[in-house]
Amino acid sequence: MGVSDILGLFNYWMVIILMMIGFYTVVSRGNLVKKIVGLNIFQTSVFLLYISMGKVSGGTAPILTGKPEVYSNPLPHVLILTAIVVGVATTALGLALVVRIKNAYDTIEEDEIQAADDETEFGDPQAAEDHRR
Amino acid sequence: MFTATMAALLAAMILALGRLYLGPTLYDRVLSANSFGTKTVLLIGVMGFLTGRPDFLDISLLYALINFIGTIAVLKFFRYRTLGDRVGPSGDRQ
Amino acid sequence: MIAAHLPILQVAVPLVAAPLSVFCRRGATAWTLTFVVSIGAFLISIALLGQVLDQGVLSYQLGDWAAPWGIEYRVDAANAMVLLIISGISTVVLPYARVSIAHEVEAHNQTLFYTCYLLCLTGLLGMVITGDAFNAFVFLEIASLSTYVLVAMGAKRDRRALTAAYTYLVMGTIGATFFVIGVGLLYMMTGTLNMADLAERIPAIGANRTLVVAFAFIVTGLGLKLALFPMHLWLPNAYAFAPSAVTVFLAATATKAAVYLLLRFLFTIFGTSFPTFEPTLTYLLLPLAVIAMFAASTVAIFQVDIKRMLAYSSIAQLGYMVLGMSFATVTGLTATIIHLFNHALMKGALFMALGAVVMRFGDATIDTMRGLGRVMPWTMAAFVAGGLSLIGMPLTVGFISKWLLVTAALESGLWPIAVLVVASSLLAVIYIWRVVEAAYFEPPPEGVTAGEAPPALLIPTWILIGANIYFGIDASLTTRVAGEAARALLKTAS
Amino acid sequence: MSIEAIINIALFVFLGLTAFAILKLRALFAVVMLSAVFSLVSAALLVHLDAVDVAFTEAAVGAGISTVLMLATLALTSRHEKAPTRSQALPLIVVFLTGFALVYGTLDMPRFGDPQAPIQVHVAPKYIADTQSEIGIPNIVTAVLASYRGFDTLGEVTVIFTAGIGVLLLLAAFIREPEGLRVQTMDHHLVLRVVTKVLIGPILLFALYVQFHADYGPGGGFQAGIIFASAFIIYALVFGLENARKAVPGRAVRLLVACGVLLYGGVGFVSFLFGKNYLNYSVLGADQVAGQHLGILLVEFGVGLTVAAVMVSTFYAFAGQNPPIGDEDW
Amino acid sequence: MSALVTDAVSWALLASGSLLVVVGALGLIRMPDFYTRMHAAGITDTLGADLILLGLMVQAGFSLVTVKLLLIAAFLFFTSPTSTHAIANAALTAGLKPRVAERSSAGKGSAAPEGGEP
Repeated sequence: MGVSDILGLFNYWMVIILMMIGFYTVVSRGNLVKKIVGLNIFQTSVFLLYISMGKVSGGTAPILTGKPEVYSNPLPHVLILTAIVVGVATTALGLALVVRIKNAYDTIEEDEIQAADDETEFGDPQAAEDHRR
Repeated sequence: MFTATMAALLAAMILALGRLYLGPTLYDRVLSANSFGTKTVLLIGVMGFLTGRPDFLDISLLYALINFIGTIAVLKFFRYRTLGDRVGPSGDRQ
Repeated sequence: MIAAHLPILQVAVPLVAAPLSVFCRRGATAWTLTFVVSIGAFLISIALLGQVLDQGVLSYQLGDWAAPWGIEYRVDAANAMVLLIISGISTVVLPYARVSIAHEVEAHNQTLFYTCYLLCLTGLLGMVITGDAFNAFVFLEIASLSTYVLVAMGAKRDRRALTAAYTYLVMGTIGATFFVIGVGLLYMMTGTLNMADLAERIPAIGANRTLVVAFAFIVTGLGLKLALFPMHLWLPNAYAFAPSAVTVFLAATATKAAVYLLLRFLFTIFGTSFPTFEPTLTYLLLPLAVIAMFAASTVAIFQVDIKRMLAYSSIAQLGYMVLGMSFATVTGLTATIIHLFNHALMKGALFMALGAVVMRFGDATIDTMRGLGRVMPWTMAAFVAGGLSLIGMPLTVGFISKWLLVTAALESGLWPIAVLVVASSLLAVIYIWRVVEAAYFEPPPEGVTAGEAPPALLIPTWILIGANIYFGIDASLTTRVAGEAARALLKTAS
Repeated sequence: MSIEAIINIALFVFLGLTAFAILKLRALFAVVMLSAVFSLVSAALLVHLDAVDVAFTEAAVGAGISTVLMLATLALTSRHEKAPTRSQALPLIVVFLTGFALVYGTLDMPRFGDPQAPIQVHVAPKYIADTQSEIGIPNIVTAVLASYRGFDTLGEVTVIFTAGIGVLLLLAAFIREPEGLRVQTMDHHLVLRVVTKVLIGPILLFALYVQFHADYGPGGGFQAGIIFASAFIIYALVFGLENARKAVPGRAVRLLVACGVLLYGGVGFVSFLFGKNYLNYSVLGADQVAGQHLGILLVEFGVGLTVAAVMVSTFYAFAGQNPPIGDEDW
Repeated sequence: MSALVTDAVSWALLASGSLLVVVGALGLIRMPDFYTRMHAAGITDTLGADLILLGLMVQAGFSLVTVKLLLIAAFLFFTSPTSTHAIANAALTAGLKPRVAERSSAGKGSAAPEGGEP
């Protein structure tokens, strides 16, 4: 693996690092808003993956100029435009749910919600604790 | 020359990012985010000239707009704790 | 002339009906529109299935752009069958939903609820019918987003519906994002998004690490969506706390669409000759399916909430479907596809019966079930019939599925698996028996008087029970179509 | 190394730092600001990678709408994250496994910028070669988006429609009744009010420009819709939500949401009358190019309508909630 | 010849703009408290940004690009000080005190008086 390979894959590796930071934020954090932010990062880095693969060296934006030019691939751009919309739709719904959860539970921390749920299910928190063991 | 401007902007951006991370008050963060946004507007502008297709300045214009709205939203959030209308006898502050 | 446009009408009609329903001022009007559209979709799917059986694969090019450049709808026996399941269940659920939703969802949300329902239907139909990998993602997301909202509508009864919806949203989005990463890598290596074109180009590339990773991400992403065993955590609460009619619809259709998509990607796009195809099926999907069958059924036995018990049972049943596909034989796939259909019938009926209980008593815990055999005789009779089908009694559809599955296992020379399939049915006997015991051998609590569910709930329930028995006695039609679908997926001549 | 490579690396490093800071910080407010920055930087990167349309959208969505919605959520919930209590081992293992799988997958990838990569030689060249003759507009992205893959875009509009309906279903019941409550706005912020008043007109003009210039430059219905909505949002922020509701009532917005989808879906059906397949715009005009042109204009308008209406109605739903935060929190 | 002149002018503008931007950013990170940081960032940013945009305009000559640059410059010219003003106002009314030697203890406690608002 030479220098050209490393440069040629640098974008993808950086994208993967970003993806994994986002993914880790989602799965490891207990705060519901933070999870949504994590999802956003995860999705945005997928957008960068698609767009990186569409780039052609020396190419330019795929808007015809009338002159013979090299254009970058327009198809990933189209796909990602759609994906961005999906992303914002998910964010909006997720946040709406968070607002409702806050209204219903008075907290947006996963473990406190879990404790409240266990309490409704098993009566008192102690029994819930026992049940989990 | 564009390269030098670009370098200056990137350096300024990373400094603003540092302030955004460090805080300490929320106002510092708004300020640095706003300043970061302005630099991004400039960066996109210069980038267009660097690649020889400077006709995508619409994006810069949009950034400037979004940056402004973001700042106003943040401030409204600060001052009234809600993006809607602050209501009730408590008013905006005691 | 219209016959040529049937594939697009299948999706476009509910899609356009969704915004139309926003204009309805009353929930009842919106319901009527939804019901009419659903019947229309059902008729279209029947016609499509007929066309496919007559003429073979149908292809419809949207905007008249030729296939790899434009988006193509491609209907063969496999997706025609799934379309039929989705639109059929939707049509049966809606009369049930009218009463049940009026009871379980706030009055001011009734109209938009049906808009959301239509969107869910659109998404499910769209992701099944399409022949384009990215288009499948878009419609998958329409279905998922509307599902999150539909599940959250259960919050009027229990606030846990909100957290269930949130968990589902996070897990579902992770699944969808994995899927998109996989599709992106596929696109990167082949340059195309059209499924048929992908199927042609992938074998030509040969051994390639990027394709292997794409394969892994698509399987994982869809696995999350279909609640494949260790990735099932979102499902039980989502089913338990959603409004009853939504639970019925989701249990019978949503995971089925994901199973179909997995089948399509595994068999049509990657194909049996793909390097990681064999090992994944034998060493990953098969063990996971077996674990799901036992673990989920065991957990189901200890559930207090019967809705959640059935949700765990669904995870076990999805195990059967994945098991069938892991054999990669015509019989195995036939078993999977026929179980898609049969499971929709039995789980639909069971959840409908429970919905009637929830409507009367506010919940459906094992405590509530005490003495219900006398209180709600018809509802409980339906529950017992559905339960027998779930166990796999002869003369019910459950038996047909299990029979085919066992045959497929024996055909592949895996007799221990065949034994395990039969053994896992015993677990189903236990958890169904718990309910039966409470309902028939315990007296109803003080003050509970006999009172049957309204006919609007009972009739759809019994229609599904009737279908359970009809297709259990005469399975020739379903086996023929499922066999056809299996052969279409395996690309063997029929 | 060329200057382009350096910009590329620098922007990626920025993104990495921002993402890491988001993971580490527990002040949610800072997290939201950083996520806006993340969006801005990734949009700059997208411009650098020639995806001007995408950059346009990402900035409007990520730094604009998402940030405003997140701020609204923070205003209604809480602004501090608890320290994680659970074990982080399992998530870490899952994430590392996924990451390594992906890195393994990169090894056989075509290198960045390779003009001979499969995606540069199979489907896409036709779009670049034929857009001028078949669709007749210079912006290839718009051509593919609205015509070649127009059905995806119909799906996209449906997705945003779903989100709009979903937010209404979830939050509408909790929107505060306006009667009899003292409405407080940013009235005393004289500077803000003057500047906003001056700016709203040009912003709306800019939205129209983006909407109808999509054939020639970056932009389109989606971006225009967001800009249009942001004019309303800024008006509501400065002059009060009730005043904005007076200008555009919630019910009207809800119907507009539906109208956009109907327009897009309806245009598709017109092709049936001429015996063509769904979403074939060629029949709309005298010749193919004119028809495609008109079709794209119509569907882009539908997209813009729905997006703007969804954004406004979502903002109404979030901003109209009762804030549970006490003053002493600050 | 004229090309040389425009280049020189534009470079001078770009260079001074860049310098201001960097200085402002340094101030943002190095100054001791919020108000001084705001002073550094707010003022230099506006001027620096407009200088850079002016430099680009000189490069572009008379074209649509210049018009767009002019719009951006005008927009920043309006919004940038407005934002800074609004942030300062918000900080002050929320009770964040400037770090002033000694005398600051006088008006401690409640937020700035109503009259302090514009």
